[in-house]
Amino acid sequence: MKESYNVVKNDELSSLYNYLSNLKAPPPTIEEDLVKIIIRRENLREVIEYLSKCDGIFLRTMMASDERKVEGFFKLYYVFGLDKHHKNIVIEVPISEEDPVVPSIVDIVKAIDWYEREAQDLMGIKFSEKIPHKFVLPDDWPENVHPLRKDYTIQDLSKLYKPRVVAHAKEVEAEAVVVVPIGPYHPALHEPEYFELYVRGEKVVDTRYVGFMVHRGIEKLGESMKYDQVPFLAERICGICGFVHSTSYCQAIERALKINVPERAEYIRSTILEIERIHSHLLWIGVAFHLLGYDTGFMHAWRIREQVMILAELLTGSRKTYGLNIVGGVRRDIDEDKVKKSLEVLDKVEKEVKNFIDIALSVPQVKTRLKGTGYLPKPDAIALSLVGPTTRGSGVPRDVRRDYPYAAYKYLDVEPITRSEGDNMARAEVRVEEVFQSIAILRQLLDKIPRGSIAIESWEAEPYKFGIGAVEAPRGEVIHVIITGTYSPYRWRVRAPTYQNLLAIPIMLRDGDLADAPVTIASIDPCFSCTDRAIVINIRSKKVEEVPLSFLSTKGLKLTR
Amino acid sequence: MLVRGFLISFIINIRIAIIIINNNHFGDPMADPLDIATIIASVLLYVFLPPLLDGVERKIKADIQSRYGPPTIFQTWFDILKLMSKEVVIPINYIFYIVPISLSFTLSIVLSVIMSQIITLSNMSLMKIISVFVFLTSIHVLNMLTYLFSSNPFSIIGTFRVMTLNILNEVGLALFLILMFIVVTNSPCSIMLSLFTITPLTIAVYISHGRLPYDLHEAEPELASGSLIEFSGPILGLYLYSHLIERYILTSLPILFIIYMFKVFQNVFVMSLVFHVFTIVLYIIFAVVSVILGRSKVNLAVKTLAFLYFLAIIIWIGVYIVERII
Amino acid sequence: MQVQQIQPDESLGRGALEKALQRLRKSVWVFHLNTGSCNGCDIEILDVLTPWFDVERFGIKLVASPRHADVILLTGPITIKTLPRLIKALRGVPRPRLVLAIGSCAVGGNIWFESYSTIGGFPRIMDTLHELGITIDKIVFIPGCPARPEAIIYGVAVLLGLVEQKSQYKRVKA
Amino acid sequence: MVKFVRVIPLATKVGTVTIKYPFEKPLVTESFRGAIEVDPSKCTGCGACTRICPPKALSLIVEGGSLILRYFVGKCIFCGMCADTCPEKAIKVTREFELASEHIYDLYTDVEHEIITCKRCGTKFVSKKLVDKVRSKVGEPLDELAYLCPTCRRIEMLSKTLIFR
Repeated sequence: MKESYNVVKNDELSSLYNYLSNLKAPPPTIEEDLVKIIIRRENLREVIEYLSKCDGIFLRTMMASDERKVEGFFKLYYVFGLDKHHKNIVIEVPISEEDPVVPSIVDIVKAIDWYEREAQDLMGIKFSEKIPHKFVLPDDWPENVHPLRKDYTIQDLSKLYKPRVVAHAKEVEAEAVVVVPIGPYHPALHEPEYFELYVRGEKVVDTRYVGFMVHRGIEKLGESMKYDQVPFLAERICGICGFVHSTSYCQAIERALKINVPERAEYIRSTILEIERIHSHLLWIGVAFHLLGYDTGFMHAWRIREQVMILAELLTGSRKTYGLNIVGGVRRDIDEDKVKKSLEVLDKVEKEVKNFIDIALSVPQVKTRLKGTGYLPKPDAIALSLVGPTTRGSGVPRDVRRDYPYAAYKYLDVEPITRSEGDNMARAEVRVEEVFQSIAILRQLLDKIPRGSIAIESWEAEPYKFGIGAVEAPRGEVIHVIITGTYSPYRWRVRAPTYQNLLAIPIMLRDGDLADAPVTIASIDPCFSCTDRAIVINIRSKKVEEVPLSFLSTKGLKLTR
Repeated sequence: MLVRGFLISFIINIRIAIIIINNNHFGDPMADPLDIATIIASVLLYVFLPPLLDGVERKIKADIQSRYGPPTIFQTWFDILKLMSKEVVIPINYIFYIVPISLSFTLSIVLSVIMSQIITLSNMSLMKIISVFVFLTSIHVLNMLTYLFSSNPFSIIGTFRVMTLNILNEVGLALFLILMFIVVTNSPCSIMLSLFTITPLTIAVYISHGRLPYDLHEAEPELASGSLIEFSGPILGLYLYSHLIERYILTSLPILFIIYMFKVFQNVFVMSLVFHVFTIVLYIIFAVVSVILGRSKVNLAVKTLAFLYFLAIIIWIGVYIVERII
Repeated sequence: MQVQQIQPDESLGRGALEKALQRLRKSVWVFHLNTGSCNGCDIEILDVLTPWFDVERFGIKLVASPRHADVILLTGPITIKTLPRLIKALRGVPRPRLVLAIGSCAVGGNIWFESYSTIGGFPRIMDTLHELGITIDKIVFIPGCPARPEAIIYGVAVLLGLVEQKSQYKRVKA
Repeated sequence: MVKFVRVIPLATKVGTVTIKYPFEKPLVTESFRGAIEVDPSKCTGCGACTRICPPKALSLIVEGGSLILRYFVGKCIFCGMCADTCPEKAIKVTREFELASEHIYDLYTDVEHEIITCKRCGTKFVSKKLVDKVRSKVGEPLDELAYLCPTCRRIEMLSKTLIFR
C-alpha cells in the first residue's frame, strides 16, 4: 500500500528533485528517506516558498547548531516532512559568525515562529524582519550569552549566571477585559505553566502563553554527557512519554551511524511505546473528566490505568522512565511469562475501558461541554503543522507510525484514526479509539515477536554525522535531530509535540467560555516539561522586590552531623 | 489579636441573634418542657450533624469511585477542628472576613432554631417561611461579600457566577416555598398538587446546596478554589462549617413540608426524629446524584434552570386548574 | 499584594511542633507544587489520590490554594523561573508549614543538578528561605525517580510520625 | 437516557480496589528496580560506576586517609547502569523504595577504602584494594610501579626505558 502512494504521486516528487538540483547550490544528497541540500541564505525564502506550495508538506523541526569549530559556520537545519512520500527534506543554511542574520520565514511557514525565537535566544542568530524579542532565559540572564554556543561549557554557564529571586507582582486591573491567569500553579495544569486569558464577562477574547517555566537546559546537558547516559536524560524530558524521547534519541543516533538494531529489540521498543500510549491516553481521559467536574470518571479511568502501570513495571522494572533504551538495542528482554501476563492484562483493560467509556461519555455535562467547544478548523491544523491527535481530530491523517515507519511498525499496518469535527469531542474520541488500536497492535507485536539478541555488542561513534529520529508519541510526533560527536552528541535538538500544538490554543480558545478553557487547553494533551527544554518569550514582569541570591547555599548538601 | 477579634464579633452576633429570636415570637406560646427539650435536641442535631453527614457523603463518594475514602465519617469534623487551630494568612485586615462569616454562621444557627420551632410546635405561618427565606438569602449575600473582599481574579469570577446562579435560583426557591406553603395549609391538601410543588422545590434546594453540576463558584479545575481561594485557617473552617449547616437546613426544607402535610405522629419527639431521619436520607440521595454528574457551565446552567422553573410553573398552573375543575 | 501574617512566634519549638503535628495527624491538606519536574512524580501524586492507593484514608485531601494547605508536595529541581512563585506559594501556607520534597529532583537535583537554569533541589534553597523569614517546620525527602506511589505514602507516614524512618547514614569499610 | 447511572452498578461490581499500603503489602513487581546496594567486600573502588552514572549519584572522593565511594540515593535515578557496569558485580539492585527521610544526610551511604599514596609525589590516587587486585592478576613485575600515581608511573617508565637504551 505504501508503494502505491509512491507510484501515483511520483511525478510531484521528481519535479521537486528537479527544482532542488537546478538551484545554484551543490546537488542534493538523497538517501532512503532523507533529502539534504545546502543552500545560501539569500535563496532561503525562495526555496521555502516553493516547498510550501507542495501538497502535504509540514515543518517538522528547525535546528540551529554551532559548527564554528568544525566548518567555521553557524548552521540552521530546516526539516520538512512530506507525509505521502515518506521523505524528510533537510535544508541546511550556513551562516557566518560575523553577520549572523537570516531572513525570517514566519510569513510563509507560521509554525516556524517559536523555532526562530529559540534560535535567537540560545544561539544568538538574528532573524530579519522580526522585532528582537527580549530573551527569557530567566529575566536577569546576562546579555550576549547564548548558552548553546560552544563557547561555554555547562560549568561556565553556572559561573556566569547567578540567579536572583525576583518576586513578580501582577495586579488585575478592573477593566472591561479581565486578565485571568491560568497557572503557573493551577490545578488544571499539573505543571507550572502560565496562560493569560483575556476575558470579557465569561467569554475568552484572547490568549497568551507565557511559559517556559520548566526549562532545564536539557540540550546543553546532553552535549556534556556520554552517549550511553543521554537516553536516561532524554527519558526525563517527560515523565509520561519518556520512552518516546529515549527511543527517538537512540533512533537518531542509529540512523546517523547506520547501526542496525536487532529485530527483537525493535519489537520490544514498539511494545513499550504502545503500552505508554495506552497509559498516557487513559491518563488524559481521566484528567479531561476531572476538568469537566466528573470526578467519578477520573477515578475510574485511573483505576483502569493502574493495571497498565503495573504491567509496565513488570516489563521494564520501573513504573515510568523505564530506563530500557540504549543505543543499539534495549537492556531487558520480555520472556514468555511476561508475554502471557501482558495479554491477560490487555484483555481485561480493553473490556473495562469499553464498559466505562460508554457510561462516562453519556453523562450530560460531559457530552454538552465536549461537543462543539475548542473548535480547530482543518486549514489551520495544516497551516500550523500540528501533529498527533490534535491534528487527527481535525481530519488530517498524520501519523509517524505510518508516514515514517520506525521500530517494528515497519512490519505492521497502522491506519491513523481521524475525526473531521475538530472539536474537543473529536479529539477525545480519537484518543479513546487509539487505546483500542494500541491494544490491537500490542496483540500483533506480542504474537509476532521474533527470537534473537536484544542489543548489538558494540558500536563505534563517528563524529559529525547527521541523523533524525522520529516517534509518534501519545501527544503527536516527537523528533530528535542529532549531529554526532566523539563521545557525546555534538548537537542534540529535541522537538516535542506540544511545541507545535500550543500554537493552536489561541485559535481553539477564541470566543469560547472561560469554563471550557481548561479542557480545551488540555485537549491538545499539553506536556510542558517536554516543550520547555528550550526558552522563549519574555514574561511581562513588574519587578517589585528583588532579593539577591548571590550565592546559592549548598549547606544542606554537606554531610554535617 | 485574632482571638479577641473573633470573640468580639461573635458576641455581637449572638446579641443580634438573641434580639432576632426574641422579637420573632410569631405568636408562639412557649409550651411544655418536652417541646423545649425537643427543640434543644433538634438544634443540637442541626449544629453537630452536618459535618458527620459530610463524612458519610465522602464515604459514599469513595464507594462509587471504587476506593476506600476517609478513615471514619468523623473526617470532616477533624478537618474543621484542624483548620480552627491553624494560623491565618490573609491579604487584608482579617476583621473584614471574620465579621460577615461569623454573622452568617450565627444566622445559620438562628435558622436552625426557627426550623426546630416549626417542626416541634407544628405552627407554620407565612411569616416564618418568609423569614427562613430571608435568612437564607442573607447568608448567601454575606458569603458573597466575603468573596469580594479579595482582589483575586478567580475569586471575583467565582462570585459573579454564584451571583448569577443565586439570583435565578432564589426566585424559584421563594416561589415554590410560598406555593408549597399555600398547598400545605389549604385544608383538603391535594397530593397531586403538592407533588408538583415539592419536586421543583427539592431541585431548587439541591441547586442552593452548591453541589456538583452547579458548584460553579469553587470549580476547582477552572478557578482554583474560586471564591474560597484567599481564605485560610479558622476563617476557612468557620466558613465550611456554616456552609455545611446551611446545606442541612436547606435539605430539611422539603421534608418539613412533607412531615407537616401528614401529621401522623402525635409525639413531638418522634416527629422531630423522623424529620431528621428523612432529611438525612434526602441528603444522601443528593450526595449520590452529585457524584454521578459532571460540572455545568454558567450560561448553560442559567438556560437549564430558567427552562426548568418555567416548565415547573406551567405544569403547576395546569395541575391547579385541572384540580379546580374536577 | 501585601500579605499580612499573624505568627504566633518565630519558630515552633520541639514541643509545639509535636502538638501541631498531633492535630494534623488526622487531617492533612496538601497543595501540589511542580517546580519544573518531568511530570513523572506529579502523575504519581495524582495516582496516590486515585482508587488503588487512595490517600484519603489518611485524611489527606488535595486542595487548590496554598492558603488552605498544611503540606506542600514539592516536585522538580526548582527551575529559576519557578523560584519566585515557589517562594510566594510557600509564604501563603499557614503555620505549621510542612514540605514533602518528592522525587530525586526535589531532593538532590537528579540529572539536572548542574544545569544552568535549575537550582538543583530543595536543600539548596533552604538557607535562602530562612533569610527571607520563611520557616519550614518539617521536611521529609522522598527519593525515587519517579517516587512510586507507595514511596510517597511512606513519606507521608514518616512526616506524620506514623512510622519510623528506615534510611540511616551508613559508612562501611571495604 | 440515564445511562450514566450505570456507573453505580459498575462500581459495585468492581468493589474497593484500594491497597492499604503501610498495613498491607505494596504492589511491587518482581522486576522493580529500587535503591542499589554496594557490597563492601567485593567493591574495589575502581570508579567504573561513577563514570557511567547519569546523574552522578555515585562519586569517588578522597577524604583524609581514605577513598570513599559515596552513594547519594537522593540523586539516584534507579536505572541500574552501575550494576551492569561494575566489573566485580559488587552492586546489586534491590527492591527497596521506602527511603523517605527527614534529614538529607540519612540518604548517603559511604563505602570507605584504604587509599594509596604515591611513593614519589605523595598524591593520593587509588584504593589499596584495586592495586592489590591488579597486582594479583598481573603479578610481580609490576610491583614497583603499582604504588605510583599515573603521572609518576609514566615518568618512571620513560626513565627506565631511557636507561635501558
